[in-house]
Amino acid sequence: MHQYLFLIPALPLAGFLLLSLGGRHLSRKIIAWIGVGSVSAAAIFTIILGLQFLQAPPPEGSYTQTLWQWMSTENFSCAINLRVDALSLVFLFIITFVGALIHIYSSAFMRHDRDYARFFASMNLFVCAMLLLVLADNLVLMYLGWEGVGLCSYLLIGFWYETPANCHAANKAFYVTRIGDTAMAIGLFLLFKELGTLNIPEILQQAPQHFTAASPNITLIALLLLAGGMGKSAQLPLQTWLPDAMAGPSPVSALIHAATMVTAGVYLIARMHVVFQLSPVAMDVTAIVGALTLFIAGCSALVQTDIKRILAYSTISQIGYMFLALGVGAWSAAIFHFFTHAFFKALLFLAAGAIIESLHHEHDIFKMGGLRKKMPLVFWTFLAGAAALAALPLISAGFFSKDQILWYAWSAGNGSPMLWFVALAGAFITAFYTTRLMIVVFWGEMKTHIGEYPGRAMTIPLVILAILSVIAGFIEWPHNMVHLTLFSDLVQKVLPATMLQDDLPEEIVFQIIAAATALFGVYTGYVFYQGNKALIEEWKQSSALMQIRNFLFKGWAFDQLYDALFVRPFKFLTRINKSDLFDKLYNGIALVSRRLNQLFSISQNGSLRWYIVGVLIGIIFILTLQLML
Amino acid sequence: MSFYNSQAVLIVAAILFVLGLIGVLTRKNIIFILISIEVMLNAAGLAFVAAGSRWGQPDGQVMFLFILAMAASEVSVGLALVMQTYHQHKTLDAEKLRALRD
Amino acid sequence: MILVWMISILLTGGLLCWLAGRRNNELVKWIALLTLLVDFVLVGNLWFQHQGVVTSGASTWFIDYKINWIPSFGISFHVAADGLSAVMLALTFFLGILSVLCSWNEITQRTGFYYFNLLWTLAGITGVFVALDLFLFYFFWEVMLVPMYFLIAIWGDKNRRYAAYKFFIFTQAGGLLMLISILTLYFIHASQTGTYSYDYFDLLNTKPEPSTAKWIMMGFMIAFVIKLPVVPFHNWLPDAHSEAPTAGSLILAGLLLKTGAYGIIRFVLPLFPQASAEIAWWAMLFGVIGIIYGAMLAFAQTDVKRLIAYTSVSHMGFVLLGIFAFREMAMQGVVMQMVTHGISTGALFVLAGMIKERLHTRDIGQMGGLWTSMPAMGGVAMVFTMASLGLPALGNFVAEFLILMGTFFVNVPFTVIATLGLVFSALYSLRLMQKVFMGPPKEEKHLKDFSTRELIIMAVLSISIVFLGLYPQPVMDMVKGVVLHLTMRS
Amino acid sequence: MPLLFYTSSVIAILATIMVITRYHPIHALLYLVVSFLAVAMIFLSLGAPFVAVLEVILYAGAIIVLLIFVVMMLNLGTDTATQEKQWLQPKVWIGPSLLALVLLSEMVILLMQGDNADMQVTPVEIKQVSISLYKEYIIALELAGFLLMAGIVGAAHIGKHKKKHLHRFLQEENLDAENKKMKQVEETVNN
Repeated sequence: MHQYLFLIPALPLAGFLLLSLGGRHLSRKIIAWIGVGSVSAAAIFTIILGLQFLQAPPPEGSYTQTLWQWMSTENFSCAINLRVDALSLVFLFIITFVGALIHIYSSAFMRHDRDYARFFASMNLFVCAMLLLVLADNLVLMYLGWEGVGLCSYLLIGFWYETPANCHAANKAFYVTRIGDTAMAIGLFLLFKELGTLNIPEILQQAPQHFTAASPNITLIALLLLAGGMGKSAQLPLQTWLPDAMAGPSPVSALIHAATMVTAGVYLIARMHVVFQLSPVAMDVTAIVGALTLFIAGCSALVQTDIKRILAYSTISQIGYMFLALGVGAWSAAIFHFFTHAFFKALLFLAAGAIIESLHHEHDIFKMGGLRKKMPLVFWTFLAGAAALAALPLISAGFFSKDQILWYAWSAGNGSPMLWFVALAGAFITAFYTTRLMIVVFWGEMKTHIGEYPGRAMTIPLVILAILSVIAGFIEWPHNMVHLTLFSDLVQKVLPATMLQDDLPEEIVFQIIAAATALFGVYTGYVFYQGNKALIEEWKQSSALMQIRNFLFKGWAFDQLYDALFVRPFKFLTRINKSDLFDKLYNGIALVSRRLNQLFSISQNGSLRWYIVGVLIGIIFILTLQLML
Repeated sequence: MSFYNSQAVLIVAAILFVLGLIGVLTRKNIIFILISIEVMLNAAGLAFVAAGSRWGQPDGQVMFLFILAMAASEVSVGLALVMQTYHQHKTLDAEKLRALRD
Repeated sequence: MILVWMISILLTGGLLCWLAGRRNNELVKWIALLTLLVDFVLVGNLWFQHQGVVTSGASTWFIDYKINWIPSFGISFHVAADGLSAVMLALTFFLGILSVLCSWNEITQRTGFYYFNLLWTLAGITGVFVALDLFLFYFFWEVMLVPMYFLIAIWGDKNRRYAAYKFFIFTQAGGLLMLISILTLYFIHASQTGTYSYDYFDLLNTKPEPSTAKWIMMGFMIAFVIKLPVVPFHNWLPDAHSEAPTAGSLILAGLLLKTGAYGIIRFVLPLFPQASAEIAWWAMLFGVIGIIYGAMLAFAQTDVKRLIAYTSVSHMGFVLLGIFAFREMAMQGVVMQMVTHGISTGALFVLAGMIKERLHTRDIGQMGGLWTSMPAMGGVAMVFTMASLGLPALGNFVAEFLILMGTFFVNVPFTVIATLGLVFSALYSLRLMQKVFMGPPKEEKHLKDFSTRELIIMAVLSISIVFLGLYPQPVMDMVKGVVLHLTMRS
Repeated sequence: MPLLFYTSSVIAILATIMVITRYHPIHALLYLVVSFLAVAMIFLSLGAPFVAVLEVILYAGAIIVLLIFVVMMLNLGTDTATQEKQWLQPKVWIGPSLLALVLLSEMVILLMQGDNADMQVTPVEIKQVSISLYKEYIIALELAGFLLMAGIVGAAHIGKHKKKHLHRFLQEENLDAENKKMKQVEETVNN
């Protein structure tokens, strides 16, 4: 089977090529078949491959397929090599499976769009690039996938390019992630300089021998890679692009900006875990970045009114959890959260897309309402996703993964009570804004007339994802409950087991606190938005609170800050120098010679005697010199 | 066999040259300018011949011959030009012929 | 001998075009196209004969052809090709064919003379890439310059005179400095060995005093650096590129700039290893300045062609940076950059020309939303803007990645700053894309998408940039011998 | 012989002064002849009889004749003299003359600094001159020949009386005039 590994990325690529080259001449039906079919086929291949992998794990822990030599010079050589191990397998599964569902959904969602072919071409290209990212066995190929998904994200955010705001959002996404990518590129250079290879298995093998733990270089490498991850995964200093990226169609938000691409940073760090483990500083930074991000983004999600922006901030926040888990060394917990998050967040976005489409592209949640009765299917699926997001205990996938992270935030080797507390606060906030979202959208009275109900192609993916959002957590239970650790067993073939600190309180205490926090969050949300609505109205009168609200609404004003710090100075610099400083220099030279020409041409007045006097004075001058010397 | 002060000859040549130069500088009529140029050439030739005599070499005289040839062709071309100028512009005033101006 | 054929085919083809231009304009185009196709086949043949031959230690030259020209001054007609020349020749004829194709309908006046100039410029460029006699090199250097001047001055845009003068004065100033250096080297060689020779291999053995060598090298260096161009000397480039006809911009960006880089690699480094090592730091500094400064200027431009022109300044900064790292990897990257930049920027200029044909403006402000009416062009433009910002899987990435990684070993701060150039390149590339193809459509007027001819041009360019991005190894193997030789020496 | 030299020098200088100060061109030319003859005498006294003869024949003869012809052809007479008188104001000539005198004084000073030896006049034979002319200076001689040739051709070409260039609108009138002329000529021939 694994000799057909290349087909997994190649199928979507073929889909992309077919659609981009011939898309204009194909009917919508064929376009949908190609677009959905290629990804579905890839998903089927992945599942077969996965089953084979699970049944008969390869002795070296991975399947490898070499396609061709990419470049080779001096001591550097890298090939187009595909490699599947347990970690990539998890990602492969999510990308192709969730990807296929989203493709099915979008075949209906985008049915009226003029650029149907372009949409599926970009989506297929994205899937291909994302697959390359996780299948790459060297960092250069991974960088290819990394930038490739950035491109597709750009293309799809700006899919409705005729609205300038969408283009700005697309550009912003590209610029901000590019900053991270550049840092990552520098990290690659440094890594290559130190180790002489960019092959991932070799790096993982050689790094511990080559670097002493906590040496400055390894810290630098880890931090640079982390910066790359922060850009792609919208973590703290580089998170500003993701809320704006919601300008793209909803399936795009579901696939790229929730389930897959934004977790590339998580994948990168998990992939390079050896490098990170060697550098405690980088681990701490990762954890702190994750904790801060989850808190900051969660706070922003509290006050958003655009349904997709709420989900976007919650995505940032959930990825913050993953980073936190990575930072404390809870590798498998991070990946597990990625796994469940992919289902429920994709579900939420798809459901939100269905709502938005039914309500004539209305994004504002306060103009929705009362949809519980009108769109029961969407309501129930959304509820499943929201429960997972809020981590309702035991009945949602999100609980199992988030509970693990919360536990490890305190107990893992790098954990600390402080991190745990922030994560707990985040959990409360999450539950609160999820409840707010649910209540405002589905309860109350209807404010907008429903246009078109979602068709079957849209509801089936919702149902499948909803089921998964509930049951996906059951494959991994906390130790003290049911001893079922299918997921971590699989992932720990690649990632190290989580080290626990000694001398810890009982795990059950944390679980109860976490569960209670989530429930308390839901309760508070209920109180504010359903039980005692007057409180909010009262708060709206207070200017101080409104200022805080606006500050949070603007995403802690990071955009304004960057605008003042970087964007405006840069634009100013380029504007004043538009006509090129050096041009002035050369024009100055030209001007001087022209002036000199004018000056000397006075002497050329056509008078013969004048010229002769000139000659005479010259002779006298020379003779005088002769006499003087 | 007779003796001269070699400086004296050259000073005479210099005086003649400068006189020619003054002519060139002060006169406006092209004919006079040409005449003055002849004087200057002649003075130069005198200096050559004097130098030749001083060293007893024929080179000075040879040079005079070349100067002569040059003066002849110069004056013939120059006079042809004067004629044309006069026909076209009806003047011989060098100050009025300023086509060389920038 | 095959090299002589290449040049003389171009020269005679040019003359034929001129002659035929009096009778039949259609014929002229076919003659020009045929001429270049023949040359392309020749260079393809050369390539396949010597493919994969990595000569270590032995001579890296495939072909070496030398006859006396003016023996009393030690001038010979000495042409030779190694891997580097082969790559550059292939690029020359490839872009040459495309330049003929893209001026197919654009040029309607004095067609014969136009193709004469085009072919003669290409002949000059070919000569520059193969000449191994410094006098001959200088000769071709000028041959390349003068027809280009006419191309800009006659068939250019509104401000063409100014641009042509500027182009000519800048490059000529550099050329004259180079002539002085060539002559100095020639006389120093004569005083050391007693024989007068302009031959490359003879002059390689010349060892001028270190202080003298520095000055001689500066003469060469300034000439090449103006052509490249490097920041303080780049001002001719935006004007020339934006005013030239499409094919002119294509050749300028794709080939003429590369002669500068080629000159540095072929002449400056081997002739003055000591001196070039001494200025390496400064050269790299100027490379980095060029990367950032060019990118910032490109971001500010509102004229499409000017914008693209400034991106060339930025990209050529990488070339300078890579050359003076003296690393095999960086040098490989430099060669790749020369090839891929030729293709990608050339393609962008061709696109700009096509847009101008349709909209009759180069002002970005008057464009917008072109994707709606011209989706194919939008897609192709996307490919090349992405190439220009160094997206992996496209050729430019390979080049820039190798250069930066090679340079990282030598000078970390510069590399880091140069890598930041990647962010800037994203800024200007996406700005270009957004202003031209995205946003609300400006005009209701229906614009025609690609014609078949245009489609062929762009398809060939796109395929080659993707191919080079995914499988650059043939090019890298081709120049490996040369690069090894160079980096060993220095 | 020194006496010959000094007297002829004085004559030459005086005559030249007269040349450059005359208003009437013919007067100036006549003084020029005197000046040339005096210089010829100096040549003689320097032991260069051949050159002296050439001076008389070519300068005082041919060139002067050429100039006189031109003066006559252009009919430069008293009108020119009065005009010259107007032109030659002190403010016109004082400045240049002073400059020229500065030059003279500098030259004289330089000459006085130099070779002060009394020179022995050794007459140089014509034969010697001829030999060196045709031996060492043969190329220069040929070039002088070219120069004279060019001078002749040039003078002939320039001196040719060219038709005035007429604008095409004026050509018709001109043709009419020519036709009339032709008719007149025919008539006279017939008569």
